[in-house]
Amino acid sequence: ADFKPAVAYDSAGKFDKSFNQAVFQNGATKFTEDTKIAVRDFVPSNDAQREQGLARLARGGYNPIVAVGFMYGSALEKIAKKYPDTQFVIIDSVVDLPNVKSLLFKEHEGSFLVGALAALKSENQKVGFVGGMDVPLIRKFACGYEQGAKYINKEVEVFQNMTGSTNAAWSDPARGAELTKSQFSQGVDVVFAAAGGTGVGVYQAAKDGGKYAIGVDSNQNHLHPGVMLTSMVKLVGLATYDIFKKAESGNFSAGIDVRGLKEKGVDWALDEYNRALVTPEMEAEINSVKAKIVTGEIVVHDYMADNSCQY
Amino acid sequence: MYENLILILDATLRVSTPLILAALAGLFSERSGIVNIALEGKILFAAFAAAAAASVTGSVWLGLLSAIAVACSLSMLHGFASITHKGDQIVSGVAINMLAVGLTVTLGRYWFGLGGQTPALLDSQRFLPITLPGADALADVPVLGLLYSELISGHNIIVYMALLSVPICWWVIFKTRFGLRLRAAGENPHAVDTAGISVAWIRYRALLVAGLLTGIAGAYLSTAHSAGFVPNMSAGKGFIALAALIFGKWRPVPVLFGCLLFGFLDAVAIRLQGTELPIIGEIPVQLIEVLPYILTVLLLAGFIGRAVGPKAVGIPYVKSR
Amino acid sequence: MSTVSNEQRFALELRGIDKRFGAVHANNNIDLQVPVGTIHGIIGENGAGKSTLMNIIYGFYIADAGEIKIEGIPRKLLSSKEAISYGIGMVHQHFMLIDNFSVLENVILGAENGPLLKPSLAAARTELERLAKEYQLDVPIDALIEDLPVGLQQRVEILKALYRGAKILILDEPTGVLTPQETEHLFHIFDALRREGVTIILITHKLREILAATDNVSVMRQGAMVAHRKTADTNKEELAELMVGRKVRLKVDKKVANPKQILLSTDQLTYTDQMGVDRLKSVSINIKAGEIVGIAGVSGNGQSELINMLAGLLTPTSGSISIGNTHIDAGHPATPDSIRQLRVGHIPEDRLTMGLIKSFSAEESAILGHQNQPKYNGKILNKLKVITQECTRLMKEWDVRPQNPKLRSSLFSGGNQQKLIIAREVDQNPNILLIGQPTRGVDIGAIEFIHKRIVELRDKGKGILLVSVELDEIMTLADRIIVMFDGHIVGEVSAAQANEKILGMMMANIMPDELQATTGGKQ
Amino acid sequence: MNDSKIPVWVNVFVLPMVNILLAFAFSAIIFIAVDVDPIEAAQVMIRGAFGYQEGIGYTLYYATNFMFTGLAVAVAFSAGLFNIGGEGQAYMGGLGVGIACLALDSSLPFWAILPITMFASMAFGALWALIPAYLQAYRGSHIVITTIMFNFIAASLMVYLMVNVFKLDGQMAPVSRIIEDSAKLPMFHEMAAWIDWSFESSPLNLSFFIALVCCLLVWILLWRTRWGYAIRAMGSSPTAAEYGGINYKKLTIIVMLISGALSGLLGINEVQGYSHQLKLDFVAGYGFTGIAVCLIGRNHPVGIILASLLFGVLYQGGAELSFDFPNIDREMIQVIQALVVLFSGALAFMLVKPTEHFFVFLDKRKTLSLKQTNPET
Ligand SMILES: Nc1ncnc2c1ncn2[C@@H]1O[C@H](COP(=O)(O)OP(=O)(O)OP(=O)(O)O)[C@@H](O)[C@H]1O
Ligand SMILES: Nc1ncnc2c1ncn2[C@@H]1O[C@H](COP(=O)(O)OP(=O)(O)OP(=O)(O)O)[C@@H](O)[C@H]1O
Ligand SMILES: [Mg+2]
Ligand SMILES: [Mg+2]
Repeated sequence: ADFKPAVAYDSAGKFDKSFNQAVFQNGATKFTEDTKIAVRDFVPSNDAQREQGLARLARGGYNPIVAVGFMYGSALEKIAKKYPDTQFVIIDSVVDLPNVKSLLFKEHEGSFLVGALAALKSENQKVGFVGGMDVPLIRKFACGYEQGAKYINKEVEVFQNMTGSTNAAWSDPARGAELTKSQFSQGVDVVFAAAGGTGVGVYQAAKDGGKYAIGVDSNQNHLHPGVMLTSMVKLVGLATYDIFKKAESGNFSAGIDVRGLKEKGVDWALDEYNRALVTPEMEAEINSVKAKIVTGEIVVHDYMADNSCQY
Repeated sequence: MYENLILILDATLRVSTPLILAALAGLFSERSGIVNIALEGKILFAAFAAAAAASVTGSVWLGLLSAIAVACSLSMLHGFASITHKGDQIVSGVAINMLAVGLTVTLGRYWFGLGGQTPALLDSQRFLPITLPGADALADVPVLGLLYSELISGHNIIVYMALLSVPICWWVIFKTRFGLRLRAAGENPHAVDTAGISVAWIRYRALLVAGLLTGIAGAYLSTAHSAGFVPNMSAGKGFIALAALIFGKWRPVPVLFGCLLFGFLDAVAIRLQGTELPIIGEIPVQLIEVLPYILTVLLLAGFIGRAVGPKAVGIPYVKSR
Repeated sequence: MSTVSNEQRFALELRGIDKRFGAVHANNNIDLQVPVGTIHGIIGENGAGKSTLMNIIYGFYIADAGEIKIEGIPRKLLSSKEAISYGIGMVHQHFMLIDNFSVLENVILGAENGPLLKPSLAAARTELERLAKEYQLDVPIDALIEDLPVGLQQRVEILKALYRGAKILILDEPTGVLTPQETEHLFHIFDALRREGVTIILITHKLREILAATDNVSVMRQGAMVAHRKTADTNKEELAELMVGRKVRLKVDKKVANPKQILLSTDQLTYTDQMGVDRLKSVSINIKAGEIVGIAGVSGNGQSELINMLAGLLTPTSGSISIGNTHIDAGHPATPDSIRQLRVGHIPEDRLTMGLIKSFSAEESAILGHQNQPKYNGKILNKLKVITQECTRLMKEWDVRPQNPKLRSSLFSGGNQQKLIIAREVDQNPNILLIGQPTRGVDIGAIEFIHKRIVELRDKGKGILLVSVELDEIMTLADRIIVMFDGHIVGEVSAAQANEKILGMMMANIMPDELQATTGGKQ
Repeated sequence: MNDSKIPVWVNVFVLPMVNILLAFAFSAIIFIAVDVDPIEAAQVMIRGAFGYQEGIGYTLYYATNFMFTGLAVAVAFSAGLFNIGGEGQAYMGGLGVGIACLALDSSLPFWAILPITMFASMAFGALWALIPAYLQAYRGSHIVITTIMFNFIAASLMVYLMVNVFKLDGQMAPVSRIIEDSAKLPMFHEMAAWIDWSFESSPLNLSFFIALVCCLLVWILLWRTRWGYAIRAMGSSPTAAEYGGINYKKLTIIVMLISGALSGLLGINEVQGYSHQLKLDFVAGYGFTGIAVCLIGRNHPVGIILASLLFGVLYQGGAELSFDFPNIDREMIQVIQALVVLFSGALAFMLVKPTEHFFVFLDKRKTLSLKQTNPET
């Protein structure tokens, strides 16, 4: 009864249909269901409140505290120093302190897989990418996706669009739809959205246009069966669940934890909703690519390593 | 090339539709003397109402009706503050915008538990594209076929409604009694009052028309262009519409062209994005994104000279000497 | 003229009308009877409550108490709409026209006969043509109001009322904007209307017009009705006394002027406004020390532009102004500030929008234009004490009431506002004083006071330019009178030569025969 | 309206309070609608804002931002200019501070950096206001529209710079490096420690005092100098101002520069005082809220201080509230704010008439009773 875990979500909130929601559903909620231990949560309404929220949780005796999203980086650094006895986890960023676990994902590896699948599926040899806010993290998705597509076929053309450069870019499905339609009009027939709420518009456009779309972060295959080719899942929920479990049994470990395909941090989703779209050949091909990445035979370039997509 | 142009124009129509409706809404209210920076909030709330009602009742038409009802209610609030109580019209506009952002999400979360989103709408709960007669048959006719099947046919009903509303608005404003009184109220409300006509009632009616139009614009966003409501989905369209209104000097047809221009810019920007241009290289996405704003400022500053609005716009009407 | 018999029908009867605006008791228990088919004059000082009373009859304001009978039937007027339907029409002091509408559109506004405009417009066109013929009320039906001179705008207002079938026509100071000839024409129209059985209520400040045009006259003072007279039985002096409550002298004593050197001269001044309209056309005048130069003309004929240009508010399009050694033209524009430095004072035509700032305290308004003077400022901070002291002194010297420098400017009455502005400008001891409409909206008592001070200034050797639409005022004060029409100077007459008829003709751009010889010789 | 019989204290204090209370009453209805006990919520808010030192610190820290943007709106408004561009100007001001700090923090001591950063924040904010000001003065473009446009442009420019220029390699978030201690503004708890007062740590910092000084300076400027005279004259009556020798074009530019500079100072609080790095979206709507602050504060520095406190309480108390009540989120707080703007701003006159009638009624009763006591009057 003394175990009081907490999650501080990013400002998009825990129902963003992708990233935060994955932590909420597959992490916090699942943990509560399994253990009947309540998970406290917090959503900041502005930047200043991140630090404040973390401090409040720490002072309230919550432990461990998971901070979702790189935006928490500097706030967590300050608070973790102030509360050395509390254990913190930060997702998507690195905070180098003895009581902080930094959880990173190799989104580029997952994106590589779905990029490869997109190239296999595309009849026109043209695939598209629609990003949300133009930040390096999203370019990392795009870069991995491009590499995957080109790995299948050097001639594949990859169209990339970013929805915008402000926070609104995460929640502008109308623009997402327009970007997607524009790509379709240029011949694209598979599109991958890494755009938060904007993705909804991308998938809808794919549905309306009779094309294929790829979901992100959570498994979004169920949104439009027959349209959603697959989803690049980032298993943040699972990771959170693991951490809570470990912490509950007193096995919290600080340090950097990078999860790629090998560590089951990212993956592609194949379930009853997209089964019909993925032929056995494709499945085999993707699985072999996946194996090669896991063994290190294929090294996927990380955009954020050098801030460029040269590979 | 030609095909590309048609596709860009096609996108222009889709993107411009909410702008046209909202700008015409602004036209009605500003012509009657009420500055309307609340367009943004009205569209947003209407979009929420449309999606929420469509998803609960399963009928897109009920969604549209609720959107109109909600936008009209906000208009009445606007009127209550700025007509009945003679408050500052810009301030009540700002308040309505804030209210819309907050209340849509609060209610949405409480009702649907999806963090402010509404559930995704099924096809039966949306306005779907309409294929005009003969579009498929004519599609292969050179030049005209594509024009007809891609650009003219294949939009949802609201797109056609928006285009149709331009001549209707023109006719109402310039050819009817209501229009005459409306324009008079925006120019010289004292004259209207002494002619035995209630300025307040005219302005309220103008705001109701604005509510109707923004309601349709909102419904377009969430039930036609997209399939559901997402927080903040109006994304500045109300402000762009306002710019287009000024741009078109408060006249329906030029306003239409203003909206189409901004829509066109948007459509082109989407296609220009990420392309390497000779010499300049890749244009930063941010630059393309602000192009409509920069252009509006430039046009406001220079090419179109002074945009002189209705004389009495923004001034609460008070009987006096 | 007409005799009021006992069985006479009244078009309008008021009993005990009362109206307050906050603390102001604008109408106090007013009774009034207007017989059918007569012209009834109402006079009173500014703020006496005339417009308020008329607005009550017109249903624009609702009286706090009292009753109204129209054609013998008691009516409760709750809106202008009802008043119009009972046959009341009103031409307001400030015209109620939509500038960018055509005459036709203005006429049908509120009197359309259906939801569509087309039939209404057609019907109105026919009716207007009939009215125009019947009453000599010609107007270009399709012209925009903003393109019409004020005289025609006023006709549109009258047509509006007639089109609505007005049987009782109220005109609030209709002659302020007209030339004597136009006024004459207006009175002819009144006669025609009266013959048709229309009752007319005429508000004016000009006693002469009351005597010339009305059958009966009522006098208001401070919200109350103080007297009713048959016009035939009264005279100017009595009316003036009734209005002000004491005897008034209508003439200023002044010696013959003794002009000295030229202080200011203009050479071929031209001004084209933003709309491309030529407002001033080759205007050359000069002002000498120790004289008052009057500019006469119907308002809107370039006088405002001329005085504003001399004050540095407008830049000449071509031509030049010389003040002492300073030369001003398009290339060397002046500003209000630089003009003030040249010791030119300016009493603007419109005191409420230009002369003072309504929301400022009197003392703040009393430094407008001089706010940067060292005596009011330290290095950074204002010298508040000095500002208050100076304003108190001015108020004492000029009898501005209430004598409270902290009171908000808008709370002073029109006459007192005007006195404060004149005091401010005169107190700077300027060499040249530009005066626009010094007594517009000022009561007779204050007029007398202001006129005296202006003549005193002249006698001290100042050069004064006086713009006024009141011919009486110009003729009383000016030593030379320049008449303007459509932006140019029609001619000049000396005070001795001037009379109403001559000036009136010149204001209509006709050179009277008497003058041909003299001015011809002079030029 | 103000010539009425309503006593000054009612007009200045009671009516604004009643308006705010009305806003709260309507908020309460919405609270009840989403199953939250409004009284409990109010208690949480008040306790969160004032109940402990850190809360107070946060409240005042938010208030600092509102003072800057509120003053900015007020100065422009006094001159009759509606500056809706506080958001973009503050953003640019922060950029200026950030650049100055990043360039100088390792080479100069604090006392040398502070004037430079203050200058930078003001200069950047002012420059961002300059273009709309110029367009208004010389081209007649609506300042409301151009400043709205410039908000969008500033946001995009910032993103471009953050992503392409300031972001650290290998760093996830588009944030700059954290500035050195030498450039950081002293935090309030640090300053308190100098005088042996132990105050809980909070983001409250020196800029709070800078903001207070700005309030004083703005008051002096507007009400005690000839320039303020000119500004107010132009705002009250442009024609009279022109007559008074006040140059509309020049003054428009100057006023907007001052307004922009005040908005820009927000950057001091956010970048140098609180987050110690450049990041996206640090303005977070404070610019827009400044409009509300100015309105509720009746355009007067003292009113602005009080209104800033009110909004500080709403922000901080609201944060506390959303922390404790799962049904309440930041959007709910925005609803309260919107209602406050609606009732205190747009519906500010709603209660004037009834109040006036009330006092006229009181007046009549008084004169009546006077008459009864001494019948000869
Ligand atoms: N709408 C109003 N609100 C407040 N006070 C008013 C209003 N209208 C008129 N008053 C006041 O009522 C009084 C009478 O004004 P009214 O306009 O009737 O005078 P008037 O006789 O027509 O004067 P003028 O000759 O200047 O036209 C004045 O003291 C004026 O200040
Ligand atoms: N809106 C108002 N509110 C309160 N008091 C007013 C208002 N307008 C005028 N007053 C006061 O009412 C009185 C009459 O003002 P008004 O302008 O009617 O005077 P007036 O009779 O026209 O005087 P003058 O002949 O000097 O112009 C003045 O003492 C003035 O201070
Ligand atoms: Mg009057
Ligand atoms: Mg008066």
